[in-house]
Amino acid sequence: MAEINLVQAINLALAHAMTDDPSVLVLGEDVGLDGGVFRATDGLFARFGAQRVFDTPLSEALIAGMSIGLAAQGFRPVAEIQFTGFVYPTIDQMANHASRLRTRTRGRLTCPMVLRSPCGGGIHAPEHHSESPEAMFAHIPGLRVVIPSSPARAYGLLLAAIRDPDPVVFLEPSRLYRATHETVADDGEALPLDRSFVLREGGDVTLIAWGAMVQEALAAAEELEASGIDAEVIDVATLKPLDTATILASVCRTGRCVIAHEAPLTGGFGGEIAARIVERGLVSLLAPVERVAGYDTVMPLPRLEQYYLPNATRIVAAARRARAYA
Amino acid sequence: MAEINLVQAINLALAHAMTDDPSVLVLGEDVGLDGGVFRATDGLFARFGAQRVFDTPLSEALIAGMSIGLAAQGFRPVAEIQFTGFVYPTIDQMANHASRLRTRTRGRLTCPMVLRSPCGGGIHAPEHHSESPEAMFAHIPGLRVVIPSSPARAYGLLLAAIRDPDPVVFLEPSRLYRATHETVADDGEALPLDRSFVLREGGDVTLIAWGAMVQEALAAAEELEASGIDAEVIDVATLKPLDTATILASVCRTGRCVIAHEAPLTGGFGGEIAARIVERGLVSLLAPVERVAGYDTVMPLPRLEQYYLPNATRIVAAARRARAYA
Amino acid sequence: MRDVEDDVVAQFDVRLRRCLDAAGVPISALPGFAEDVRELVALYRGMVRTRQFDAKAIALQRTGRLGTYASSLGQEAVAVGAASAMQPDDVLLPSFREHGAQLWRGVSMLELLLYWGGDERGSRFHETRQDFPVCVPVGSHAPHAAGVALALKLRGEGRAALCIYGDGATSKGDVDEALNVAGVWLLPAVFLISNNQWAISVPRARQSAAETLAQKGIAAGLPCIQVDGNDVIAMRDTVGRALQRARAGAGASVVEALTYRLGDHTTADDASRYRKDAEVSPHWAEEPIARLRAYLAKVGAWHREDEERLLIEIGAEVETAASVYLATPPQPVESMFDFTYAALPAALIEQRSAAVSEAGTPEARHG
Amino acid sequence: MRDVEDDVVAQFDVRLRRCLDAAGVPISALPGFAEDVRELVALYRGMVRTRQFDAKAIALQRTGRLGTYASSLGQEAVAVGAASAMQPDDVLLPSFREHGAQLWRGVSMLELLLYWGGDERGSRFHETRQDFPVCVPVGSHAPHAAGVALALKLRGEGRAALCIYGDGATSKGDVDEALNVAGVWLLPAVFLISNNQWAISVPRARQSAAETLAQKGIAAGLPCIQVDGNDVIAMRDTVGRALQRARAGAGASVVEALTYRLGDHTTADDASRYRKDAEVSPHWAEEPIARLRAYLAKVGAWHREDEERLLIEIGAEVETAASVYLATPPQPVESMFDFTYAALPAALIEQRSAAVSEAGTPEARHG
Ligand SMILES: Cc1ncc(C[n+]2csc(CCOP(=O)(O)OP(=O)(O)O)c2C)c(N)n1
Ligand SMILES: Cc1ncc(C[n+]2csc(CCOP(=O)(O)OP(=O)(O)O)c2C)c(N)n1
Ligand SMILES: [Mg+2]
Ligand SMILES: [Mg+2]
Repeated sequence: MAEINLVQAINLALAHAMTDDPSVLVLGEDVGLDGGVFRATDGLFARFGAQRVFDTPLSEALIAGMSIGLAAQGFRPVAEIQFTGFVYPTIDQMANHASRLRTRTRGRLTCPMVLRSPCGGGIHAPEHHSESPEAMFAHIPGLRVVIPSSPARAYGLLLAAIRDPDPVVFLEPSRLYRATHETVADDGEALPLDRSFVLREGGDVTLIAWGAMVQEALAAAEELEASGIDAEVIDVATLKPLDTATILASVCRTGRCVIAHEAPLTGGFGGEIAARIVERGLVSLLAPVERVAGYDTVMPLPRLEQYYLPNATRIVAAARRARAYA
Repeated sequence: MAEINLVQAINLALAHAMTDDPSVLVLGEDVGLDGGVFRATDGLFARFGAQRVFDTPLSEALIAGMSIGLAAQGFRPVAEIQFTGFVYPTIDQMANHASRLRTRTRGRLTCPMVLRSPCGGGIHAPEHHSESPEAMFAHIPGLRVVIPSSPARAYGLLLAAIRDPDPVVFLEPSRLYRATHETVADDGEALPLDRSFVLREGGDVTLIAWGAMVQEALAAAEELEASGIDAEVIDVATLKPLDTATILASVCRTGRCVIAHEAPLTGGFGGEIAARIVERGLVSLLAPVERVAGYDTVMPLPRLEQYYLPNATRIVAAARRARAYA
Repeated sequence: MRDVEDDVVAQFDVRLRRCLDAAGVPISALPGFAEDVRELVALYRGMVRTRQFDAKAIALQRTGRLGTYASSLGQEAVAVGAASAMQPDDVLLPSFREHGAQLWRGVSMLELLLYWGGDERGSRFHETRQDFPVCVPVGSHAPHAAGVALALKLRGEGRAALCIYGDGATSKGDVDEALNVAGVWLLPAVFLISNNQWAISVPRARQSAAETLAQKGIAAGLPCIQVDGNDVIAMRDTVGRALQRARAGAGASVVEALTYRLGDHTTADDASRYRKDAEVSPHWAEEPIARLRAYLAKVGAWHREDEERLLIEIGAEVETAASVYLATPPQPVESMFDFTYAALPAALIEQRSAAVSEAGTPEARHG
Repeated sequence: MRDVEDDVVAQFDVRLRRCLDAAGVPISALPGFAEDVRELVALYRGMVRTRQFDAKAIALQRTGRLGTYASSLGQEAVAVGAASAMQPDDVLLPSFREHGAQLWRGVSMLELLLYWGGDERGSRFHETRQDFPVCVPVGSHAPHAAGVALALKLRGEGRAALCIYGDGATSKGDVDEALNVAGVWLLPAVFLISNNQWAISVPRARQSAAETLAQKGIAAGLPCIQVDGNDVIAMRDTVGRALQRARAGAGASVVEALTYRLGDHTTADDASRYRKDAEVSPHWAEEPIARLRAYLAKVGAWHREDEERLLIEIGAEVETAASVYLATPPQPVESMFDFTYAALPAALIEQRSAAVSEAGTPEARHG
């Protein structure tokens, strides 16, 4: 078994799901012959044909809306939105319809669809290609929101998302598409959609992150270790529903925590996690919950993007602040 | 000076701004002859004519996008989105364009527009008419997000929003449109766009709310007073930028706080406020920050809506929990 | 902009189909199904049922026992004509004003009352299990219709999707996106515009400069046609042919039904603010029920006794539905949670308990 | 669906305008401006400038000194022809591939390089202060064009907005929404479709079943026309008439320019994955620069020396722009904050300080 990167893991999961279940369809812009601009759907058109893989016209609201119609009819559409900046037109369909079809019809019609999109910065992409809109989706009741941070977790979580009977927004950190490699068994094993992953255990401080920030958190943990600070690293992975228990258990042990995300600080999902920690873990808190996040500015164009994106250095600094807190 | 209600105050502010500044335009669905489905623009068409007040075709993305074009050309469009459930198609324009025009062009083009929309439940409205999407907008850098909770504040804040050189999302609790009355002087005085309002002082617990929940918080404060608990009530009013100082000052005094909002708990803006409190006020906290919010379910149809909406009773209970916390 | 010597590269036209004139007199040869008067009586009954239901719904709303309601007064032929052209296993995706189509398809009056009364069970639809619920965000169901149609096509089932929306909805971009994909993928869908000349206060002429709304389909390469929407025979015929074409694999089409909203936009609306009675009155002479009745009477297929019997029968149905509705207890509070996901996540289980115990003391809520 | 006896209620056609054939031979009488060869030489120069700039941008990208770049190879006549038809105070709202139009309008090569190099100052536009920056979210600038056009109309300025987008963009609903309002409000706007036959890997035929993309305008009641987009004379003439019509208060129109994307979609794309060389090659015989050069040579207005002189002149301009670009230091970190709002809110002042002090130690960042 060779090591594969994250985008290959996505591809593997898609192929596995399509093989297993003829109701799984793939649709989006350039997902056919071209195999997707990031190659996530590479080879699927050749393998599964024009009845399973659809190059749509250039219409994001349509891609989401059409997926709802397919899902209500019993298919399991996996739709790709090409870049993060173009998911906004899908919010109307996701908030007003996908997330509600089950409850509106008291379970008569359901919406087992997946909306995949790359997310985040760090690849020197053009304008509108590097945003992190996860908090918007995580605020919509009836949706699930998943962000993998390694090839194996991408594989297992995407399988789970496709098999889930409800709509899932699946955001893939484009920076990690080719940056991380891992051996992934194509065994069709799904991962749970409601568990965070403790990637590293440590008793001094909890680093909580998702997406590309998980790598930064791991790097930060290494750096902290060098100076004798033992960091626990949690990959949230499933923002919605949030696995509060795993987070709380860790923070209650360490008493200190840093939450890292790329999205702008204000209104980011880090606020939700911090709020839950203080709601249920106040007594254990030995220091303020630190958030290391994108600034409350528009994601800059590539030349300044490195100054915008949170990184291991900022996480380390925050962890040290938390440690130093009396 | 007669007392007026909140929707009349909106109307007064619009008329005032249009009189003062010929670049102020009003556009939206049914804002002309009909005067808006809630009558917020009543009489403006008759008074200012077809060159200032525009009934648009039924296209929300267009309303937002066209406002951007007008604003870039030096007009000050005040756009109405008829009901909350229909603001989602505007997010693309607000996030990808309105909020960025200034920074993308290094200040060459700017976007002094206001996007008004009713928000919230409690008026037994049809499906999709009762949502609270403020957290989505408050996460977008470059926007301002304002929610008034009384006629006078609606008047002063809307004037400020119209005069502000940047895009403002202005959400009006439809439940309060006709429920609250106040004497409002039509003096053209704007209120600041970066200050929260302390509506009631108290030393035992801080109740933080916005929109229709402010009335519930005030009612809760009354109820708490009866049992000897002295509650401070803060109307956040401007969610973005958030006046953290006023909130912190209060919570540092009281050591306890309850945040109330109608939007679903998870990913709601209450998380952001709680996070800020714990970031900067941890030492002062005598109890966990309580959030009283909508449940993480789809806003139910009217028959169950009263069981969904947070209310004074739930706020009182949360405040008591905070008080009882050792 | 044009010179005569420029080559014409494409040409289009839009035609109008009519069968009966406003007085119920045939204008052209009637379609085959009209030879069987029982078919026509069924259509008549469907329209009367719709109108009676409508009247009751408005009465309930006026007395505080129903929520905001959108009447379809005067537009019954669009909904009934279209629905009657469907096969049972076709899929209907209606806007919020097509009660006549829903009733024809087997949605019960009770279900409709529950929905408009603010109870999710109203969209449960026991009879027509694949039809979509009412779509409130205008036009946003058109993409769903494309998805449904793609599903039907992929399964090769010879079924079609029928999506109905208003003149106002034609301004929504998602509708255009759906038409476009339906065109390029040859989807088995029919997009039916119920052009009642108003979108709340915005008259048709201020909604679009398009000479017809049918021609919205030209942008998607779709065949398109106008039809007299107050002529239920023409409606059934036109939508029927479009559906047949779709089921046969020949692709989608756009039908614009010309009708008129005789009432307010909804019970929350006051149309006198923006349109004059003088504009409305002439349209009463065109309304669909009297028109078909006139025809039926002329061919000797409908008599006063038939009318009386029908009104009594439907009146009883409506009253029964209303009393069952009024006697239906609200759903339990936990129902707010139980359909959010297939299986309730842990955090929601906690919230549900809290909500249920909260609801236990409703008097406290108003304290 | 139709019967012969149905009345035709509306009729439309789409025409195609061409002036020069692929070999540069006039097909019909040339428009007036073409009598002045200096005008044609200016258009020629504009296209060559665009192509040279393009080549340099790609070279810079290939060597890691520019970001992802969208070449306009083969499409120069669309951009240059359209821009040359504008008045200086008209407003351009371009997509991301209309470098030729931007250059013609006075955006500098340095600005373009800065933009594509990832520096916001590239959209500062010192010369053309009301033009919109490049629009990356496909089609989302069409509503802006409607807003700009409304502004121009309200001020009665006799100016017009020109919005350019691709064949793919015609599938976006916001574009349809903008066309519709431009139609019903008689806005002074021209919507120019640069149909280069591909939207990344999706060929024109899979984007829409519409026989022409010009006919998207029919849905909005707009006049619409196709034009040979590799014929800069026809382009300038057609867009010029449409703009003139708009400025004169007669309303908006849709122009579809037929051209071909000779290169990859962007430098990040590999078109060989989805289209064959054999499909591309014939289009080289139609490209706009050789075509106009052939005409100019035929009428004796262009000689080898002219060509050499021009290439040297533009080569120098391009090289100078590139060196200034490469020597331009990045913006200070605080520039990320300073244009977010007119005045920086308190919380952002704190964040700015943090970012600035962070940026002080860039080596640490990669620790
Ligand atoms: C997206 C959206 N915007 C606004 C509304 C509010 N609204 C409800 S109905 C309506 C007018 C619809 O007009 P039309 O499509 O002609 O349908 P009709 O009401 O005439 O049946 C409007 C603006 C809505 N429901 N959805
Ligand atoms: C809304 C949106 N969706 C997707 C993309 C990604 N994307 C960039 S260009 C492009 C194709 C555009 O095709 P077309 O409109 O024909 O313009 P062209 O690139 O051919 O000039 C796509 C899908 C985008 N930029 N914006
Ligand atoms: Mg209508
Ligand atoms: Mg193209």
